[in-house]
Amino acid sequence: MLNPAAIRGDFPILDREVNGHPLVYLDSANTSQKPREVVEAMEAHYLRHNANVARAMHTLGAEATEAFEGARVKIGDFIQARSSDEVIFTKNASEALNLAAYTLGRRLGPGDEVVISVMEHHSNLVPWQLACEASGATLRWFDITEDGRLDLESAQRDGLINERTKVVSLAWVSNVLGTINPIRTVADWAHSVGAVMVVDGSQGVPQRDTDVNALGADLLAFTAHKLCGPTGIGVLWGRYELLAELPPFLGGGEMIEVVRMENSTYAPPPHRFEAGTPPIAQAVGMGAAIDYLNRIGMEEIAAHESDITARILSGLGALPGVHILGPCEVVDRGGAVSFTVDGVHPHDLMQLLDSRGVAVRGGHHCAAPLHRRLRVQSSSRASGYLYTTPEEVNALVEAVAWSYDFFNSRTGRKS
Amino acid sequence: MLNPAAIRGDFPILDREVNGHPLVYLDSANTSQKPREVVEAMEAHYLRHNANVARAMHTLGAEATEAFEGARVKIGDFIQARSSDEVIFTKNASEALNLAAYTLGRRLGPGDEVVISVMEHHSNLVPWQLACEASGATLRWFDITEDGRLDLESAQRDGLINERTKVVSLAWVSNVLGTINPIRTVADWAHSVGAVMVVDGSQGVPQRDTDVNALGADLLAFTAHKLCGPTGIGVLWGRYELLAELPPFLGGGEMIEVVRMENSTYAPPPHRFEAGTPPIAQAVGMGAAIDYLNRIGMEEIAAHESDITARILSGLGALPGVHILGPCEVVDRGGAVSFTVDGVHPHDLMQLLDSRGVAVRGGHHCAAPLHRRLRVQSSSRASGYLYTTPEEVNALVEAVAWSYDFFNSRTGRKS
Amino acid sequence: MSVEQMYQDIIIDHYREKHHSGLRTPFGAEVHHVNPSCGDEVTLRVAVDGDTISDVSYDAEGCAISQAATSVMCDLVIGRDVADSMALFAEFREMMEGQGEVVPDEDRLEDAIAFAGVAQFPARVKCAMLGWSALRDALVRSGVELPRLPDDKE
Amino acid sequence: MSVEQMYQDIIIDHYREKHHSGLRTPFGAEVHHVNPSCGDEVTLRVAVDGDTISDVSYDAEGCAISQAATSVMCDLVIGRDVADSMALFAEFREMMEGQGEVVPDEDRLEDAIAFAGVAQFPARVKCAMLGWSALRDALVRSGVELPRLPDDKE
Ligand SMILES: Cc1ncc(COP(=O)(O)O)c(C=O)c1O
Ligand SMILES: Cc1ncc(COP(=O)(O)O)c(C=O)c1O
Repeated sequence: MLNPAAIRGDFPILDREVNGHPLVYLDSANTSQKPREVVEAMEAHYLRHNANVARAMHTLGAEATEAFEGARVKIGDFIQARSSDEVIFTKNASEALNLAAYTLGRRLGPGDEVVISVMEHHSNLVPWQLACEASGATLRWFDITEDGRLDLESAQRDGLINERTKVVSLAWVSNVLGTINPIRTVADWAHSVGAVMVVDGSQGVPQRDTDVNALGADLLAFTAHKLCGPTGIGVLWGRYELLAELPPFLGGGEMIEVVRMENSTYAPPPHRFEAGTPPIAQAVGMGAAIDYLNRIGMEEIAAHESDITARILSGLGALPGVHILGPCEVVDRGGAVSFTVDGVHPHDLMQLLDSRGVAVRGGHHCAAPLHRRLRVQSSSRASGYLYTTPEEVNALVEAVAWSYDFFNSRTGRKS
Repeated sequence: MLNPAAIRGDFPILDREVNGHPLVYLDSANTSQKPREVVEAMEAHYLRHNANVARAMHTLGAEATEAFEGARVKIGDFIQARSSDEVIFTKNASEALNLAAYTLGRRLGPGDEVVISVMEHHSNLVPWQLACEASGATLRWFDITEDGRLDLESAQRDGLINERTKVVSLAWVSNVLGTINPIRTVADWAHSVGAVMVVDGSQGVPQRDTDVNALGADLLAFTAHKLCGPTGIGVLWGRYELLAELPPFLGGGEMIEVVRMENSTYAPPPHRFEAGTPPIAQAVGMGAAIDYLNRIGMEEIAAHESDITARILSGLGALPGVHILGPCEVVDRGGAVSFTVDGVHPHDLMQLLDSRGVAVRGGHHCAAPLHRRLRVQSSSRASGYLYTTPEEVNALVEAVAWSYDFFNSRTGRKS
Repeated sequence: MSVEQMYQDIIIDHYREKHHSGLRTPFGAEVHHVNPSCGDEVTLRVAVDGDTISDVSYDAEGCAISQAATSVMCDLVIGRDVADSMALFAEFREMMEGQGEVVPDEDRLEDAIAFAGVAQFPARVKCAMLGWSALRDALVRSGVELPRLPDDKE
Repeated sequence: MSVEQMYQDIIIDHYREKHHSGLRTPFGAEVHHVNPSCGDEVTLRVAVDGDTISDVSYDAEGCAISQAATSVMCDLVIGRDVADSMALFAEFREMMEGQGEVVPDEDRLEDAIAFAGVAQFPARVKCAMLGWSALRDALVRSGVELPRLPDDKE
């Protein structure tokens, strides 16, 4: 069992007070906090080893290149990639998904179909809208069931994935409902019609042991800042044979082979997709974050997530006026718990909780169509990580109860 | 006058020894070193104020948002933008130029022309090749004169910029030749035919006082890691009215207004162009770098660059077998000094200099067509910054002379 | 500033019974504004009669701050002339962007002074401005010539 | 390891007079390889006769390491059978990727052992491999069945 009390010592920010209360940070699905060693790894890089990579071959350049490419190897190992050449650095998960959509989009035309789901984050939705718009392909999507799971049955009935389908792109774990999608099942279906399976692993990779081969993905996007790493860096992993077929996306810098004014040829993956100076120090930081997670153990982290999620679900579920979106049991369920509170808009709830030191997110969490589908305009979301304690869950539950009273038992000046 | 000896105390890496010699870092046009306060600003951000921006409205989220948007204001002021809404954060200058090329590319069609120059960095060349390829437009380019300046005369004679020209994109300062291009003149010409003027400010902004309005640019790209800031962040500045007309590029996250499964509408600039979690800590670092530069003064920095460049030019120019590419006098000239040494390939020269602690870059510096135009396969490049001292220039000159001898007076085993 | 002080009774009251809510005819222009970060939205109509705002009606969904601010705004501007309404807009915005340092004029802003506390929560300023921004946009679209206000960006 | 030790006389000699340089006919396949980071490039032709590499010719531009390594390689493989040449490729690569820890077999690698020092400069390993990689690629393109080597990526 993981010991969050010990882990918390690695995260100085968790000692902060907010509005006179100890900080209770339950917005980790939005971005995670960073352990000191991750920040120090970047500091040491900048102050002792900083240089540009690949192009700079002096001693500092060699050190920086080794650190940068070493991080690529760590990341490849972390997700059990066959080779680190399958790991492309991007600026975040969104760029990774756009890279997928722009390059796969070049193969699309009228009559082709792209399949996503109604529970996607905008970053796995808007890029496909843009790709379909540009190519004339059609965007289709999985619906969800009443308990917030992917509706495989209606999809099957409607022939959602069929011989016109060229790409299927799904979140591994929903950032709103917490639902863990049956990627393998959908990937097998996609592959049976020759479609490429793209997976948005933004919420899955930070919390679960990841094996890209077992998952069934052809491309997998994720982001460092949600897994104890820095902002400014994400990853698109891809099967090498697929990456080797894809055209370039961003041009410039070292993504080339031969450049003439008239035309250019391009480097093999991953460099083909990395234009300009890459996020060097951020790769170092992401590597340090992965070392940190590995030391604690992804199995332990996943078990802790389940424990914390169960506590949030039962604590909030017992309160009057609280409605949980998505699965209410920790079965095929990740750690994001979104909910509404009668009479208290999420925006106001966020503010009230913040006044007691509790940080949650309020809004549509970049999943507006899902909220529309659930017939709520917006929701509040609590999400923990390896440093979250049961006591923090209690503080959340108490603060939500207090907020409900604050709005619903106020009499106002005129009454 | 700027005092590099005092400034060096802010850069711990400059105390390093390399191969038993004090580090002489003359690869600043590739990436600059970072003062301690820039690194510490990011450290403080990660360990005390870290949260996602915009979407997170709790206390940490408000702090992070203020820091992030505050950096945008600093950057806008630094280049004398009318409003910080004209400042778009990207991952580097290359993404900024791709953003320009992809969005302006949507307006291009067969018969239209895009004009660049033969001295462009690949990052201001390949994106336009891709945009022309996708749209059917034609890519044309300025040639250079024998002394390495933009050949305005032949361009005029050939009607290079004409009523078919839709975009002109030029480096402000060449990263190989050091040439400072007459942006204002070319911008006026471009504007007279209704073309958009894009400027690659990667080498100019770090070394010179920048006023986007005086420059005549419509879009200006630059990158933090060359101006004492972190990797992982760059900027595209644009005239607001132009940005407001441009379609989105990367989709997802907070770049939206209303998202439906069927279609979406987009936020106004700059957020329209910032998909996903932005480089938050990096913006904080870039803001700190700009504070640092402002404290020293851009006028002082530019004067110091001229001084160091003059010393490099005269020191190297006096050596046998050394040939300087580009202007040999510090007139309309930035700080990159590229050169070849008879009998010593730049790759080997780099290695030999490194053995004496001197870091320069060898290769085509991401400007392969320019090297082909100059009829050299590659070159070596020395480039200083505000921390560079005259003594370092001496060390460079001595090391180059030694390297020339090393290769040219070796007898070999058989002779 | 505590959150209890921010959520003044006036705000809660307006949130509960939003004055002038519901879309009405006739109107000169209709706009739809959203706060993309939280999804708050408002559809707002304005009717202008000569120099006077004769009606503002709206359909809105969002937090207590945005809803109450829109309700208070309607109380203030319906029946007021356009120029003075825009002067009020400027005064309200000045208060909201003043981070709590601007002393509002209660005679002018009436119930709207209840939002002074919100100014100390920068993330919520957008909420308070949502209805006002929509109103201004609707006036522009209905063809009214608007005065240039202090602090306008362009 | 000093830079003087790295630039062994053998390397300088081969750099000055590149053996087997210049493109020749007949050939079975021609390839063009570059090292994108420094622009070193080689156009290389291979002729295979039965199981034997009957000729390798090339036109190359680049640093002393890449030029000398290609020159030494030609000395080694011309007239050698394909399988053994690829075994040499593997031995050379093992030495180059060994960061100075692999003791090379001089009887097998001959002049190529002069590159052992280069293995301590990771940035230069690509230079030393440029000609060898081109050779291997050219053999593949000329339709020869190549053995799978230890450490091959896929
Ligand atoms: C002139 C020029 N343009 C563009 C770039 C690309 O900048 P970045 O690597 O930050 O994308 C550079 C530097 O590498 C440069 O010198
Ligand atoms: C499911 C999902 N996809 C994509 C993203 C986008 O990640 P990023 O903001 O790093 O681009 C997020 C997080 O914001 C997410 O939760």
